[in-house]
Parts: sequence; C-alpha cells; structure tokens
Amino acid sequence: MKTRGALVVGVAVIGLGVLLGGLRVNPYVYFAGYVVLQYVVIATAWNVLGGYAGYVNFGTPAFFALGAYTSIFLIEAFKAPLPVLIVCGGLVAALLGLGIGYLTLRLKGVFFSIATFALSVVLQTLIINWEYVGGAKGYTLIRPPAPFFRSWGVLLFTLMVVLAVVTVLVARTIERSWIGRGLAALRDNEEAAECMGVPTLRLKLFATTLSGFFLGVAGAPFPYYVTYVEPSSAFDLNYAVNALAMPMIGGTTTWLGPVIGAVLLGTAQQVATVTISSELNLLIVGVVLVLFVVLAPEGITGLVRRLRRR
Amino acid sequence: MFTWDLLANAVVAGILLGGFYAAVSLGVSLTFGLLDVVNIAHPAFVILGAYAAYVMNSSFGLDPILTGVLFTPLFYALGAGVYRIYYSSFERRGEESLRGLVFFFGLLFIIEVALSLKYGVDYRLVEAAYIGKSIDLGGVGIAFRLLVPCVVGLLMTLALSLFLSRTFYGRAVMGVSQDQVALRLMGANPVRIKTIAFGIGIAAASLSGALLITISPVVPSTDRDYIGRVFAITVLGGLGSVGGTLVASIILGVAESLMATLFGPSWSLAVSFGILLLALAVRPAGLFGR
Amino acid sequence: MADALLEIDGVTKRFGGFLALDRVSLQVRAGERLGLIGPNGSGKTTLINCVSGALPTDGGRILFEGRDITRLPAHQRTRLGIVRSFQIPKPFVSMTVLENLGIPLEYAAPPRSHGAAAGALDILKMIGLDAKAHLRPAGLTQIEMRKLELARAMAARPKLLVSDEAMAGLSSAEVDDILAILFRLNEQGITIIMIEHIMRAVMRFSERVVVLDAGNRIAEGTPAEIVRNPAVEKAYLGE
Amino acid sequence: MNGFRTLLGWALVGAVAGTLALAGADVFVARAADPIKIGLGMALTGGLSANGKPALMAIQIWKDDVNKKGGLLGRPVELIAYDDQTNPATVPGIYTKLLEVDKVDFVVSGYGTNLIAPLMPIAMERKLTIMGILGLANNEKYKYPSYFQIQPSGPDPEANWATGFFEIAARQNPKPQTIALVGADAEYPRHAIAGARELVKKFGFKTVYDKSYPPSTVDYTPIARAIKAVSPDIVFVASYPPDSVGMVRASAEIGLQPKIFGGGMVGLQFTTVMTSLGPMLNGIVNYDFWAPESTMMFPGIKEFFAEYQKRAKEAGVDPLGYYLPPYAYSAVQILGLAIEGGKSLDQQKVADYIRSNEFSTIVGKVRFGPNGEWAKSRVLQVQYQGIKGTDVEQFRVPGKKVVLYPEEFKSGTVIYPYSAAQK
Repeated sequence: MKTRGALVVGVAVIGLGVLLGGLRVNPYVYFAGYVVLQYVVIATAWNVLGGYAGYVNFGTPAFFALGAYTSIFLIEAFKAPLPVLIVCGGLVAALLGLGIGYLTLRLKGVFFSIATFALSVVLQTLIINWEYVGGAKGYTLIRPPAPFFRSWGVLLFTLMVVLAVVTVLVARTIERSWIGRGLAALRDNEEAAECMGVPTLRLKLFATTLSGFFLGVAGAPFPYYVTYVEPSSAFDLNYAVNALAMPMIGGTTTWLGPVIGAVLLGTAQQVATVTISSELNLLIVGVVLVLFVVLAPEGITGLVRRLRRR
Repeated sequence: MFTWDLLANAVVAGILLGGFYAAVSLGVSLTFGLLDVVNIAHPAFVILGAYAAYVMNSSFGLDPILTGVLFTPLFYALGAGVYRIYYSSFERRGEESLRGLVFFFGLLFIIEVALSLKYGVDYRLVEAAYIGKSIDLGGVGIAFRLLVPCVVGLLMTLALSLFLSRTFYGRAVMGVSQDQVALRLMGANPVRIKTIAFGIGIAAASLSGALLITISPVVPSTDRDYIGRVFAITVLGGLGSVGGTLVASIILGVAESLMATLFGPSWSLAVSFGILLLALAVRPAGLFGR
Repeated sequence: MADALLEIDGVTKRFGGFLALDRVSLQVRAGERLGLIGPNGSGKTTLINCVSGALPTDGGRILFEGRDITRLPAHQRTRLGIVRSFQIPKPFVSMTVLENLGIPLEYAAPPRSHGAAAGALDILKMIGLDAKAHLRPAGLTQIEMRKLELARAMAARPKLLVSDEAMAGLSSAEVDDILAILFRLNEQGITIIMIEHIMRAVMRFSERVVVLDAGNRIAEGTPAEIVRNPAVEKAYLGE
Repeated sequence: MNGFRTLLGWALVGAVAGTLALAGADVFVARAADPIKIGLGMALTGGLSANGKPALMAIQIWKDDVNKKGGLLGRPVELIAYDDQTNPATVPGIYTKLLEVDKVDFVVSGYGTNLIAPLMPIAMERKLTIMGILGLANNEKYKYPSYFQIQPSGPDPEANWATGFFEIAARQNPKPQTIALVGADAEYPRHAIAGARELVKKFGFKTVYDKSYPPSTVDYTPIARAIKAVSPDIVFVASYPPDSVGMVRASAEIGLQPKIFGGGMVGLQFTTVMTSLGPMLNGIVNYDFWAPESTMMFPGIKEFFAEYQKRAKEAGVDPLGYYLPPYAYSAVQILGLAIEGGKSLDQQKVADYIRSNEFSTIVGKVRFGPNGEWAKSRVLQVQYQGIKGTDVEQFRVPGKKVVLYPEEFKSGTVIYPYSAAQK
C-alpha cells in the first residue's frame, strides 16, 4: 500500500465517519465509538515510542491528563475553541515528551518506565493542588450547544475519527521512513545503532515528542466528552495499562498492531461494560492479556504473519 | 510551627514507616533487582497476603503476622509456579522485558478481581492486641501498630541478606544476576535458582501483606497505591542491594513523614517521587547499585 | 606523523577512582593494519570506545584526518568513516541480514544511495553471507554472526575499521576465514585496527602491534619485535 | 505482503463500520416498552464499589417491593444497571446506551458526586428527571430544575454539611476556641473542608491547622502529631474510609485528645470499619444519615433492613447497611411515588410532581427545595458511645450511635469532652 493509497483509505475512513455522523443512527454508537477511537489514538501514539523505539512509557496518564487539563485551563482562561485546545493540548504534552526524551540519555529499560510513572505521580499531585483547574474537587464544564453538529456526541465522534486517522497515518509514515528504520535499529540495539550512524538521541527525542503530542491530543477533547474532569479519573492507571496492552495484543512493530488491539480490546471493554457489567469485565482483560502474551507473543499481526509464512 | 520534639517524632515515625516499606519492597528487590523479572504484580501478591491474614484473623482469631509466617510456604509455592510459567513463556524465548510486563499486569488484574469476587469490595481490617496501643519513649511516641511491622520488616531484611551472603542457594542467587556461566560451572541450575528466589520473593509478600493490613484497611485495589512506591524504593536503593532497599525505604518513609508533619502532607508523595526522579537523573544505578 | 589517519593524543579515561587509560597516545596511518593487544583489563576496549565515541574521554584529544573529533557523538564519527564491530555481535534482531546492512547504508554511507539493496548484496557476496540475506540473525551460526557484524560495518563504508575480537571462540579454519576477509578489506584501502587475543591471528595480520597494559602503552613495534619484547612478556605472564 | 496489508486494512475498516452499524441496528429491534424501565450506572467495581453494591441491592429491593404490589401504573418495573467502575469516563457511554439502546423510561444516578457530575449534561440535553444518589453540590453550577438529590445535605450543601458539628461544639461550656481542619485531597473532603472554613468564621473559632493529605497516605501518625502539636480544642476531619481509619487509629495511639473530634469522616458508618475500630470510636462525633435510634424509626424501614440484611449476607456486602442503602431505596421510592402520583411517565410532569410534593419514605418525610436538594438539611451528627469490643450485634441496638443533631431527631446527650467518652 503506497502512501497515496493510505491517504485514500484515510480519507475514506473519515468520509465513513462523517457519513455515520450524518446518519441518524443510535447516539450510543457515537459515545462508544469515541472511546474506542480515543484508544486508537492512545495506542498508536504510545506505540511510536514503545513499539518502534522500544521505550516503555508508563506515564501515559500524565500525557493524556496534560492534554485534558491544558484544555480546561484554556477554556477557563480564554474560552478557547476546540481546535485550539487540541493543538495546544498536543503541544504541551509534546513538551513533556521532549522532557522524558532527555531522560532516555541516562535511563534505559525499566528505569525509564519507572521514571515516567514517577512523573505521572508528581504531575497528578500538581493538578490536585491547582485550584484554578478544579484541583481535587474536579472541574465541571458546562457545554454550550454543539457548533456545526446536531449534538456533542456526533461532533466528538467525528473529531475522533479525524484524529485517529491522522495519528495512524503519521505513525505509518514514520514507520516506513528512514526514521522508522532508525528507531527499529535503536530498539534492537541502541549502541550498535549509534555506531552504525544512527543519531539515536535525536530520533528518541523525536519519538518521545511525537508520542507525547498525540497522547495529549487524545486527552484534549476529554473534558467535552465527560464534562466533569477530576484528577483521579484523568490520571487513571487504566490508560497506562491499555496503552501498553493494546499494541501488545495487536503487535508492536507495525502501525496496524495498535489499531487492531485498540479496536478489539476497546470494543470488548465497551461491550463488557454494558453487558457483563461486573468484576468479570476486568477479569477478562486480565486473562486476555496473560493469554495473549503467552500464546501470541508478537500480537495478532505477528500471528497472522507467522501463519502466512507456513 | 516547629519544635525539636515534633522533628524527633517525625523522624521516628518515618523510620517506622520505612521499615514497613522495606518489607513490602524486599520481594521486588529480589525478583526485579536480582533476577531482572519486572514483577509489577508484586503489590497484588502483598494484598493477597493481607487477605490471607484477614481471613485467618476474622474466622480463627489468628494473629495477622503469625498468619503471614504460616502462609509463606503456600506463597513460596505460588511464586515458584508463577516463575515457571514466566520462564517457559518469556525468559526462555528471550523476550522477557515488555511482554513480561504485560503478563504481570494481567496477573495483577486477575488477583484483584479474584479477591473482590471472593471477598467483596468492603474495607477489610484485622484485630490484634497491639493495634491501637503505643509507648512513650522520652517524648517520642511509638505506635505498636507501626513498630511491629517495622521490626518484622527489619528482621526480614536481615534474614534475606544473611540468606544471600551465607547460604549456598543465596550465593547462587547473587551469582544468577552476575554470571550465569559461572553458576553452571558451580553445578547449579540457574532456572532452579531463580525459581527458588522468586518463590522467596512472593513468600515475603505473604508476610508483608500481613503487615500492611495491620497498619491500614485493605481493599482488593489497594495494591495500586504501592506499585509506584515499591519500584521507586527498589530503584532508589540500587537494584539487587538488600541493604540499599532498606536505606531507600527509610529515606522515603522519613521524607513522607517530615513533609506530613512539618510542611503539610499534601505534597509528601510528590516529594518522594521527586526524590526518585532526581536520583535517577543523577545516579541511575541507585544509591547502592551493583 | 603527518599522514596519520587517526591520532590519539594523550587520552585519559577514569571510572570513578579507577584509571582505565593513562595519557595514551597512538597514531594510525592510512591503509595500515594495526594490532592492539594487552591482557584483560588493560584498556583496549575502553580505548576503542573512546575512539568510536561510545565513551567520553576525560582528557586528551582524538583527531581523524586531522580534524578534532574528541567531542563528536558516535554516529557522526561513523559518518566520517570510523566504524567498529562488536566483540559480542550486536545485530538488529528484528531485521533480516540484508536489512541489517540497510541501516548503515542509509545512515552512514555517504551519500544516501538509492541502490542500497544492491550495495548491501555486494557486501554480503564478498563476505560469503549472500545465501542468508533474508534470514533473521536468530537463524545464523556463530561464524555467520561474526560475518554479519563485519558486513554491517562494511556497509557504513569505513575508512577506519576497528575490529574488536572478531575471532574469539572461532575454530582455526573460521579464524582463517575472517582473516582473509580482513586482508581483502585492507587491500581495498581500509585501515584496520585489530584487537585480538588470538596471537597467531594478530601476528599474522598486523604490520605493527601496540601493547597496552593497565591503561598505559608499554610497547610498539613489528610483530617480530613485540614477540621478543621482555616488557610485553612480563605484562602477559606477570612476574 | 503489501497486498495482504491492504486487504487487512480494509477488513479492519469494514469491521469497525460493521460493529458500529450493528450497535446502531439495535434501535430497530427495540421492542415496544411493556415494563417501565429504570436505568442506572453503579459503582460495582473500583473505589466506591463497597457502597455501590449495597446501593444497587437496595434499589433492587424496591423494584421487588413495587412489583409485588402490582408495579407502577399497572406496569411492572424493570431495572437495568451497568457497572460504571467508579470511573466518570464511563458514565456518558453507559447512560447513552441506557437511553438510546435500552430505551429506559427513567434514569437514576450512580453513587457519588464524581459519578453524578458527568450525567448532568446528558440529562439536561434530554430534559430528563434525575434522582441523584449521594452527591455533594452537583447542581451548584448547573441549577437544573429537574435534578433531585436524596442526600439530606440541605439547601446549601457545602455549608450545611457540617453545621451540626459546629453547633454542638459551640454549645459546649466552656466554649472551645481553636480548631484544626484536615482532609484528603479528593472531591468530597475538599467540599466539606470548604464548608467548614465558612462555619469556622460564622461561629468565631480560630483555625490553628488547615492542611490536606494525599489519599494514598499510609501512615497518619505524622499528621495526627502535627495537629497535636498545636493542641486544638476541635479537630474536624473530612476523609474517606481508609484515611478515616488511619486518622482514628493514629489519634488514639499518639493521644490526640481534642475536646471534640470528628465531623466529616466517611467510613465510620460502615459495619466492617465499626467492628474493627470498636472502642476506639467512643466519643467521636461524626456526620451520619441513619442510626438505629428510636427517633429514626420511619415507617417501612424495619422491613427494608430485614430484607436487605438477608440479601447482604448472601452477597457479602455491608451486613447492616445503615448508611447508603435506605437512601438509595428512598430515591427510587420517590420516583415511583411521583410516577403514581402524577399518573404519568412524562419527565416534566414527574419532575413537577417531585418538586411540589412531600414524600413519606423509609428515611422519613422528604421535601425538595428549588435547587433539588432537601428543603431542610438533615445531616445527622452522631456520637459513638459505650462501644465495647468488636461484636457486630451491639451496633444493632440503640444507644451506641446517639443522634445529637438536629434537635428533632435527638436521641441522647453529648459526652463532652471527647476524652470523657473514652473511659
């Protein structure tokens, strides 16, 4: 699939999304779809760093929440419109990404993961104590009527379709470019990559920044979705786990992996929430995770590849 | 608002807390520090230990810490079993780090959910003679509820470091982390040694779970509060250094306690993790890194 | 030495209190075959790490083609033409043999060539690995892994190749195999520094041998001179 | 390879579209509503599930009670409940599903302020009547007329919350002077402390300590000691269950002995917490919603508890259920009474009926004010007295949790100071 082909598919998906928004289908579709697509963005963004470069970021909630709280700040201070929120949420999270990029200078492997986790805790404490954005009490957003669309559900869904397509296209482009090959080399062996002429630091900074940007983008519309944001749910550990689990289930080395993982696991979680509706939901996630990493270590895409090679 | 008395009390409370943190972190120090197994589910095993203590306490009136000790063989077996699965699924294939992490995350969920299915989501507490009592040593009050876990934590640290330095298996565990070839020449099977070490790590969770429920009420999801702390301590102490783990535990305990007493507790957790971030940036190998 | 390709000038490296390199100086001529030997822990690998840029130095200068590269990051030194192979092979495990070569071809070899795959195949043919071009490194034997290491270094189009114990653990026939490759590379004009414990190989290969011991340069000369040097004997055998 | 990828990519797009379309198709198969459906999300896992589960059980008891009597308007009642995982982010999805796919006639909120908040805009956009189950000041910003809160916080939730505690303190002789405020860094404690600060001013106390702590704190002795160091007459604590236990234990251990202690601790009302703290509770004055005192025996409540405690035993949830369950029951009870009373399923009519009538529920007479809160605050202040050992049975009888406030429900007198009650 050439880049132009991918663009066509991307535009087609967006078209489908808009079409779905235009159709008067059940509004629940938009809400559930929003969450699944949000996970497509998160998983894909995480995978740029975790899958391509091999740096496991445990601090996904920090980036997501930073996107959400940047939005809240801008709404509260300037009544900024949604597109501005998304760009700014992404940029602020990208800055944090750049910061953790410099951490990779000294920290590898699990140390890096733990540092990102610690960062998340510190950031959460900051937000808890920052009354302007609601602090520990949380922030209630009163939504005006949805502009251009007939409801916020449709608007947010359509927006997420666009964001997901853009994120996936960007990730795919990177994966197939010299940057992607360089990242793969440094994931396999950083020292050897550097000695083969790969500017590892610059590539890592690029990956952490870009990954942070899209994680922030995923969080930026969140206040409009829930209308009530408080630190413990914005910094929910689930984001860290899902960001990691979805690409693992789908496969981490290609752009398709996180998309498949996010759609499968995200949909499964949505369905479980409204059907099984008990602890079993979480249990399923746990069992699926364990089974997958044990039985299909390269994820679904890896499994398919292996079957095809036979 | 500062008095020397308050400072002394804060430091003592921090040391007590640190002793307990050491107990919770020891297992991770062993499994993560020495075996390089990122057992993120360790706090979940701790909670499992806490529930064991709760069940024995509420149905037979057994002392929680005694239960913790009694259950160690069971937890050892559990740990050994988990390691076997981990080994054959990941380590042998040489792809442990990332997938292993997800494996343990899954395990953490399974334990949490299994507990809440069986025992519900109510806060669980235990009763013991020493809970709620304290002694006063020259103006410094010491609560038994914290003193007992601290002492047990120190004993556990001591026992573990003696085990590692004085026994054949202990030295073999230390060897596993450094030179597997030499280990084979010694006639020890690294997988067997690692199984034993992992089993001990989880056995420690049994005991530290009992300590945890002595200190504060427990629900199945309490483990999440400890994931960060435990790994912070292990990393801060320097991987694989039992003494370092103890020192790091006490540093964290005292930092939290001092913040809480003198400046307001709101920032205590952030300060702990700030210390960790700083330590990682300045000295990635931790305070007593190998 | 006016025509020195690489000039190491009083390089010092400390690890904590341990002095790993003590003002080591060394020149390498273009086209030369230099052997670098010394007992374990003498600082050979540290010196190589300083030259390749993996470690920062604590003193002294390193010049390449007359240009000071002391503060240059490793990947830029590679682009200038200093390429090393690793003692323990460090292949890119998720890539095929051919793709392994693609990384240096894309990142280091000037200029970024479109015929990358063809160039990579040529190298593999020369080294005798072309049959395995589409295998992952996991499917290679020990000797093939070493060859891949060399082939990948080749793909970076080096002017100076530093071969770090490329023959440890190989059979005598395999050692000859690798030596033949290195000789051929040298004939193509590539300067080679060989670090090796297998004396037979170093002595056969090198035009000049430098001996390090405890971070100091203790001897230098032709292989024949080094064999007769009492200081070298002392360093290796102890007193 | 590339061809296959393309195929897979398209298959994926198809799968997404298919899934969404399928979910959408549900609309068309939704059958004509025969029973009256009431939908809600409830915390069955996560942080608040210890309360969420009993609350759902209470609502189910109400459904069974109603159906036994022939349903509402002659139609049976059906409940549809999903697990919100104590996660506000699940709420929009759950309620949209309830309203659009399950086609419920009415919704009831989940438990807790955080889970009610995301429901507000959804309800407002559709002009639904919502019964809120224990949220603090949810309607403050929205001022939505069809919102009703069963928590008896009163017209000004933040300020009314601790009024009783402060009135009791101010009435003592000699009047206490200094106060320490301490609470967790979370939604409810922040509200409660904010309200308490206002009351401190109103009653003329002097604040000598005002700090908050992170909810994941392990050891509370440093906090208790810092408070002890400024020796306040009053200690007001706003906390969640684990920290409530931590504060009570730490205070007992280091001998923090203010003249009056308690206020806004969540958790002391729970049976497991009461039985494990035992005598340590003696003397604490704390808010509550119900206690087995003679003044609180409203019609129907005995029968409710009989049924609840029977079911709770099987389900392994709070065995007494004095805190949340009767209020959860009353919330739906009011909804049912309003449907019957207004003889209509129309959201607006039901809301009008609720707004303009007084209801006799198992938690007593309830009338709502203009902001949907109880017209008059009925947050109780109780004092734990004479608790011996850790036996659960003692909490079933009157005299252990004595109601001190408000006046009309008073069932005993305060033991003052705090230390006197601990003997």
